[in-house]
Amino acid sequence: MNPTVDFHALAPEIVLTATIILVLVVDLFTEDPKLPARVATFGVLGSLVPVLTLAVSGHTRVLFGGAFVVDNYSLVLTGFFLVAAYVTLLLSFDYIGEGDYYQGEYYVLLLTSVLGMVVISSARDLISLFVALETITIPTFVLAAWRKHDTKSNEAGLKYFLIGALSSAIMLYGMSIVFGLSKSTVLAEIHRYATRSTPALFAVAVFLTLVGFAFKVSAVPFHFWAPDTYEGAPTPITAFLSVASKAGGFVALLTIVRLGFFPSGDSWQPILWVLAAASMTLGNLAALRQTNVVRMLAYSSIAQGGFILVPLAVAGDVHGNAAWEAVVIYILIYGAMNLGAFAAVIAAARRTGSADMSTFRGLGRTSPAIATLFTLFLFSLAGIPPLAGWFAKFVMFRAVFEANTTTAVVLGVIAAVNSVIAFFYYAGVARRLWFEDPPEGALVRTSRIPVALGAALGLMATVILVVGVYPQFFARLGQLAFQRS
Amino acid sequence: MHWFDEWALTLAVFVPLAGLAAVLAIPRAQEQAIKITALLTTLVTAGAGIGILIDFNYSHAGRLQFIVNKSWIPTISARYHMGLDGISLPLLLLSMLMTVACVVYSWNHFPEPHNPKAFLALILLLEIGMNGTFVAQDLILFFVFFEVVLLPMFFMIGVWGGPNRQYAAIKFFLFTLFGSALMLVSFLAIFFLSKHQTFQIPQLATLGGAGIARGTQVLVFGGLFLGFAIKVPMFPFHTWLPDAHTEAPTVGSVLLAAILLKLGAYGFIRIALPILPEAARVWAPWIGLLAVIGIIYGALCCLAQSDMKRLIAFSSVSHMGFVMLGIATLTSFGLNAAIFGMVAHGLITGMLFFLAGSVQERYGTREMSRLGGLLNQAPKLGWVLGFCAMASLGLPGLAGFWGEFPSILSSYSPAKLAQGLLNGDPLLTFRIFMVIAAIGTVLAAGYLLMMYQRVAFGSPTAEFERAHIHDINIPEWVAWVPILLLIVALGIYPNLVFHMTNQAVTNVSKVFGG
Amino acid sequence: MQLNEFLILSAVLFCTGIYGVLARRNGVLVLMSIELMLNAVNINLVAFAAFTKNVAGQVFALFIITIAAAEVGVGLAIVLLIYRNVRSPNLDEVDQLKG
Amino acid sequence: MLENVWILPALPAVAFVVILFFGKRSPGKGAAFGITAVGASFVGAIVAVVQWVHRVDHAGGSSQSLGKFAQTFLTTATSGSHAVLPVTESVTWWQNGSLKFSAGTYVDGLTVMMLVVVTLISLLVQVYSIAYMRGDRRYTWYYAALSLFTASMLTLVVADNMLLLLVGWELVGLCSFMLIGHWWEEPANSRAAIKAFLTTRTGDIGLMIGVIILFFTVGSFGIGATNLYATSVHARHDLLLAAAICLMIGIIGKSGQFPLHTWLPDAMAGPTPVSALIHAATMVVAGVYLGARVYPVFFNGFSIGHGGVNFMALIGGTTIIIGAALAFVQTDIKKVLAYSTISQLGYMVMALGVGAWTAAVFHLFTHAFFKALLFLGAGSVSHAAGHTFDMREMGGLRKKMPITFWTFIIGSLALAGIFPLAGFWSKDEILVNAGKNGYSAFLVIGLVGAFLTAAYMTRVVWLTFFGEYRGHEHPHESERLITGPLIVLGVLSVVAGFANAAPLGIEKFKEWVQPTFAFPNVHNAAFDYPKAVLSVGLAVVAIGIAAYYYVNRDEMSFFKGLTERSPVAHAGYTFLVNKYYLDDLYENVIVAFISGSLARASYWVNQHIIDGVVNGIGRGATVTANYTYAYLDQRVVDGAVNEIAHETGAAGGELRRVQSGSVQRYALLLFGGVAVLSLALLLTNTI
Amino acid sequence: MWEQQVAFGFLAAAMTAAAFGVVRSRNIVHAALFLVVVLAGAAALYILLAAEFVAWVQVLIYIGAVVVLFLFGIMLTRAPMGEDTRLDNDQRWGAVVVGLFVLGVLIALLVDAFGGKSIHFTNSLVALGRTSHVGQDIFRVFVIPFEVVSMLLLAALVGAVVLARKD
Repeated sequence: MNPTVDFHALAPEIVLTATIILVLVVDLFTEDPKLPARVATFGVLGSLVPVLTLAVSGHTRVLFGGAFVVDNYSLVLTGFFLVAAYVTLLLSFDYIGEGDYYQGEYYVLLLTSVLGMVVISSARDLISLFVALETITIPTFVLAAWRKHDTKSNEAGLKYFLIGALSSAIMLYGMSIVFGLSKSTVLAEIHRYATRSTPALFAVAVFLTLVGFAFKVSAVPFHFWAPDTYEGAPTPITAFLSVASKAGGFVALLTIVRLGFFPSGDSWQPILWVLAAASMTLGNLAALRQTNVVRMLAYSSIAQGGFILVPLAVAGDVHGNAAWEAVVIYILIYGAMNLGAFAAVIAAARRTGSADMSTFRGLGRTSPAIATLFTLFLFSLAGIPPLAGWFAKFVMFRAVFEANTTTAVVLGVIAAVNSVIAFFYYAGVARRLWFEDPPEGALVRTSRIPVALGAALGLMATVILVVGVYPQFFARLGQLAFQRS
Repeated sequence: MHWFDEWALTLAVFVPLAGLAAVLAIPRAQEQAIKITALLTTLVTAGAGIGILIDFNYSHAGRLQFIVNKSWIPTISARYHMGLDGISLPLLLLSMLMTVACVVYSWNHFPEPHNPKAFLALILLLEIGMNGTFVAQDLILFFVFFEVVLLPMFFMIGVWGGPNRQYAAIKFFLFTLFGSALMLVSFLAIFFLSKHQTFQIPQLATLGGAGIARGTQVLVFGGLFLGFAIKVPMFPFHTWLPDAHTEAPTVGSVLLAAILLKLGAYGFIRIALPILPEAARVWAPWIGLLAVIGIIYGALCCLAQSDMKRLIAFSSVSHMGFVMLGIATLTSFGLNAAIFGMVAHGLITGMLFFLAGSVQERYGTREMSRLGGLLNQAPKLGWVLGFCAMASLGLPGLAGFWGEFPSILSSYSPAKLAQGLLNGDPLLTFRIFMVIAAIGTVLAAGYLLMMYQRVAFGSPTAEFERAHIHDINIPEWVAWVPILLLIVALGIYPNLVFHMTNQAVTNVSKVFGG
Repeated sequence: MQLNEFLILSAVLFCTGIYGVLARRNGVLVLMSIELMLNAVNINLVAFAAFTKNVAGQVFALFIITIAAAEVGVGLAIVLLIYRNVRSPNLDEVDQLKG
Repeated sequence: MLENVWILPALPAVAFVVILFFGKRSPGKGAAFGITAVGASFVGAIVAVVQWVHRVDHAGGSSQSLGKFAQTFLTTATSGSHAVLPVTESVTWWQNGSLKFSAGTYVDGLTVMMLVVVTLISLLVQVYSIAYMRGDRRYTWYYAALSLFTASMLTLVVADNMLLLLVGWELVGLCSFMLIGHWWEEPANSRAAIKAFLTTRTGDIGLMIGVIILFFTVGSFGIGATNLYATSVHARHDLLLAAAICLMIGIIGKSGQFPLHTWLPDAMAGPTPVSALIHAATMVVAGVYLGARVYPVFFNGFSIGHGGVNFMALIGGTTIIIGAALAFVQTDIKKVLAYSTISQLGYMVMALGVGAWTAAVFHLFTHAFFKALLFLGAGSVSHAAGHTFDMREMGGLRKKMPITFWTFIIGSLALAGIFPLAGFWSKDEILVNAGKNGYSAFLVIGLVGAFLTAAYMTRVVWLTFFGEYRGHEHPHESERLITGPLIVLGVLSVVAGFANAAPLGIEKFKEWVQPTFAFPNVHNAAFDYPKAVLSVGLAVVAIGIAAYYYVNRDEMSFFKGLTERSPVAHAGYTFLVNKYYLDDLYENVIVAFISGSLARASYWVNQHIIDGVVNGIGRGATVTANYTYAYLDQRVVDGAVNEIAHETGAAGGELRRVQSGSVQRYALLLFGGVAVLSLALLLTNTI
Repeated sequence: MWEQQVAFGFLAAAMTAAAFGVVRSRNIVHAALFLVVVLAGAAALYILLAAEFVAWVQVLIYIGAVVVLFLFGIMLTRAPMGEDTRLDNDQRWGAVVVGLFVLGVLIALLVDAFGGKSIHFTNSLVALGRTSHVGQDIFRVFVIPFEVVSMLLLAALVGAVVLARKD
């Protein structure tokens, strides 16, 4: 082991940590409410710099006896997390600024969660994964309940917390047994162990471990918290939960499955298969019935999570990296469109004063710009070319075909059916936006879209359009992530 | 003109995109500017079309020209590969022409809720998809363009449509979405089954399904079939069409009938047949069967209509039946007929929808029972309607005939097929089809003349006696004259189209010994 | 000593915790039950550490203890918040969000 | 001219366009253009005739200019050695695979004969119409349509391949449609127009299929090629038979043969000149022309040479009687003429059927003149008698309008086949050949027909011109523009017959018209006095009886009110009056069924079954018989979005109930999931 | 060996009983005290397993901090000090079923996997648990998690304060 630490590799974490502390200090010693936000933003952008330099410098860096690795994979995802965090910040400024919220603390917690994400993308052993996961989660417990005086927000926080705590307890139990069996917490060792024939206990232990991640990605049946929390929490946080923290879960899942449990396929594949199928189907069906846009998006993101799980579930039968790439590409695209959708919802809600669908009627007339963007994101989620969503779906199906086993095909069929069902509720919203006349006395507030929010909308819209037309951008990233360097 | 060979298709497809951006950039208030921009865009695009028409090498109409083949999504080995041959050329030009006509037509009567900006933007978006589909030579590229068309039409129907528009729009979208989902799956299957995994249509065509088990081929073809048949639309997947047409705004119906329906049939000729010939042989009789059922069935439904526009919509089902019958024979005759039929149907039915729109605009209704004496009140409009009706019922000397007759002709001797329906003799099967199709032509005459009699003949009904019905106005003339002239020209000298398509079609039918 | 003795003990504790979480109304009691579960996990880890002679297990346990503390802190804060707004520590009285 | 015969149709076509766009603003309101064009065509036709005659007279000489087509076939031509080859010109029209299809002209005796007839009659009719249609509300349009008709008809005539012929065929149908419906304000007229169009088009199914079969049999649409094939030894008889039958159906539709003749009488709704031109002289004989054009197909297909009975002759014969009988019960003069046209067409078709090619064509030739004459005469009469065609409102006009009277008499006698008028020669030739080629049955039919014809024409003449005037107008002779054409046609009706007067040793018509190239060896019978005398005799007798009946019908108590007294006669009468109930069959049964029940049924199927199934898939397999469109519609409109939720039964609702809001319930479900899944794993991994 | 066995038996019995106390007691304060017993027992087990450092941490953090937190929580939520029958909700039986079910599955699996495996108490085991050794391991391998946890604690602190403070 080398006593000297490669600080370049750790630079993103370090910058973030520094930022957190700085924000805290700034918040303590200044009155200017905008300052902490600015600092946080610069911090996030700043920590993108070392990510780039690392990417340029190329070669994989292994630290602390393989417990912490910086390679293309971790860099791609770190980059994603930081951008997602940046957009979340853009969404937050005015939302937090206008309500009577604690500002500095808000950003401290948000950044801490981001720190967890940055760590999780390089974590390579159970302990780091666990710690990172908790670091992502615990601050968001608080953030979900951030609207202190709104009982819904409290409830959101409570539910999120309880289910979260439970599932991490279960996950820990699973991890402990995995440790006991494989005699190590390092994924590489577990991988080695998994190649041998394993007792039934291992399968169950793996499953219990996966539960923790299933909770984070709100896969059925560990999704119950999601709709309630999404609805109750402050919308920017909802966006953050449904994109960044969810992605965190997927990354951990990807890492642990790919580098740890992979060899013993029948311990994890069936589980993921069931989770994927259940999430897609139930998520879509439940979404059909929703009257609140945010809640609808919550269920939709459960379903989308199901789609992301599909390639993972069939990964065992795919030669090469197609499945892994599919997951990463889907995550990237999903992030863009979902953040966009929530941004649009926030913007729309500023106009209508509510996220209830009935108030969105005829938005196409009253504020066409927002309606147009919202529609774009919705149809991208539905997977209609030339919006980025189609490519995500495409790589997913591609992975299924690559695997080309009966189970895989069945899952593919389920996915296909679901992608058609999903259209119903996405189009349902579009219908309200465009085909229906605005309710009399519409236009509650005709406040302009604030700059930050506008920036977020524009950014995400550009991404889904550009990627939709030229998917190679993300496709290449996905490819890079799994290239030995 | 070297640069033109390089850029022609890119221009043809993406000039509308530029126009779209421009239109979106102009503030909503300046309608005139918006209209002019849109018109110019479509004209420039059409200009590119003319350029292609001139530059096209007719002595090699069979091979792809103006090829552009650049890297697009290497990771899934999809390429930005476009090119056009005799099959694509007429359809591409058709779509350009109709788009211009639509922009002109809607010049100063936009359906409610007005909003020209959005409306024209959607038209331009449509044009991108339509032009792109006809020149795409990569399955994924094809898929993308094929899908691009959906959204604008969805909104055109849903926003500017009639009373029942929501139902129609959603129905339209669901059907086509379902179809294209299957289509995409089949594309993937083709990709993974094909020897050297590729999405390039020409390569796949040269492979001709080599090394794919017959059974698998049949399955995959089934996927493609559904995808395309829904778009065509073939009986019994046609039910979205009448609703979509009835509810859509005039221009929407025109583009829907003139171009969108062609995408499906084009898909058969460009993709399904060449890539999976074995399966095509197996499916041919069934396609033929559905086609002739569609012919008769559509005609009968027409006879039952009281709504002029709905009648025309059903007539599309019947006419596309002839197109599909031609395709089903897998012979050069049939395919030539099919393409000519598409062009003719595009022009004629497009015109009919224009007219239906104008009639509704003037009378405020399309109920034929309430109409009558159009020839008295607006003679020119009446005569043009009569002309189009005649063209549509396949009167020789007008374009319609050259879609119908050769396709009936071709079904007298289809390509060599394994077996017909019910293990019968394929020859017999198709000759029965021929007779049925021929009967269809009479029914066509029946419903069109019925429509014409109710709308144009006689004297105006009481409620409209006093009404002042103004005759055809300038924008309408400008939009229609080229189409009308083409209908005559193609009817008198059909070689205009055949000498484009013939070689290309022969390449396709070679495989089937047709 | 048998490894299983420890493991089964922890299993018992774990399941008792589960019961508590599911059956108790009072938020604080639910939190306690969660602590039971975490302790079970720790017992597992330490036992395995002894079994496998790998100190990682103990380290893991330490981390769990720490994070559990943080969790309890946040959890209690939330329960308190609820109590302040709903005037009840009982979880089954918060169900505005549903469907 | 023979090479550039395409000019003939081109001229009127141009006239059509010109009239359409400039007619209203031009002197003569477009009539000028029309007449000039068709006049020019007529001149051209005459030139063509001269050239053709010259060509025939100097046949065999290799100096003559041959069309490309002729050269190619000269070698293969069966009777090519001493054949007078048709003159053909063609250009590429369309192509398929390696085949190139040409559009071109095919000129031989038959063609030039038709050219003359068509252009001449058209010319006369257009002149006539100046006066007759004066002040009509669509005068200009009328002339445009006439020009278009002439153009189409000429195209049909000169076509060198079946496809082009088909084009002309349909176009004349279109013109007929437009002109029948000329006064479309009257629903009756537009109905008649549509009836005509649909009926002929029904026949065209046959034509179309026939053409297709011929194409695949011969390998070309070319008329010359077709004839060559049909005359060659290795022609496939079965295919030719099929083709012949199909084409025959086309002829039945176009030439008003039984049972598709019913449209022709209704077609009289059009202006009288139109009836003269289209529904007597030219268009309706298109069928006969087709028969004559590709005669080898029929000759070989129906093996006409072998005598006996065949489809063609049978149809023709039946039509003769059917038509003639109906002519008796008509009160409308035009209707009488229409039915007589039908039966005369029957003669022609029958003639073709019995192998009397020349006779058939000759009858076509003569009939064109006197039938046109009769129609124009009728027009002139109604013009005088206040635009009525009801003979009950006429009578005693012979003094009022002498010219019309005399020309009409000539026409009638010609039609009745009285020596030495045109009708006599042609009809007689038909009968003779029928008898000689072993079709004695048809000979009899022909004679009966002759008898009836004479009789009903007498009736017409009597009711119109003799007795007292029963109308309320002040009839007067029509003006020159009307009588002029009458006189011309009158003269022609007298002389035309002598073009082929065998006993006088004149067989020019046969010599010039009957093809020698690719033509079956039909042998024309020599003139046969007994038969001639017999037929004329019959005619005279008929006239006599009829005249006698009408002159002193008061004394003839027997006939008086016969129909009232004898049920048999009454039945027969009503049967005739109702035109054998054919129309009722077509309109009230067939059409009503298709456009009524069947159409509605299939539309119902569309809305309920198919749409139902489709939406049903959307709504799960819950499509039941009692489920109605409206209900579905309602549901879907409610929001297709909710459809799926509905469809999966309570699923959506269930999910909502599961999401109860109680966090510990969630936890319970969560652990339930864990427990179940881990048990599943336990089992799968231990077993 | 037997004395360890005895000690374990005693501790196990006590802990199980106390655990049941925690989830069944009708008095919240008692429940908290039962929890203390369980935690202490766990600490004792750690000693038994020669993980002294973990044991001390357990005592300090859990008994020292967490339980105190709980007691504060009980006070602040004005929980009834005395007997209270309504501490359980209506899904107790569901809970019992699930709990027993999971227990059954786990025990079956554990027996299947570790049946007959035993822990050998050797000097190496004692060395393993030494604070120094543990510390070394933490700072060689788990530096990142360690640092991150510190940030996490900070954040949790901040968050808890924000939520809990009156305003």
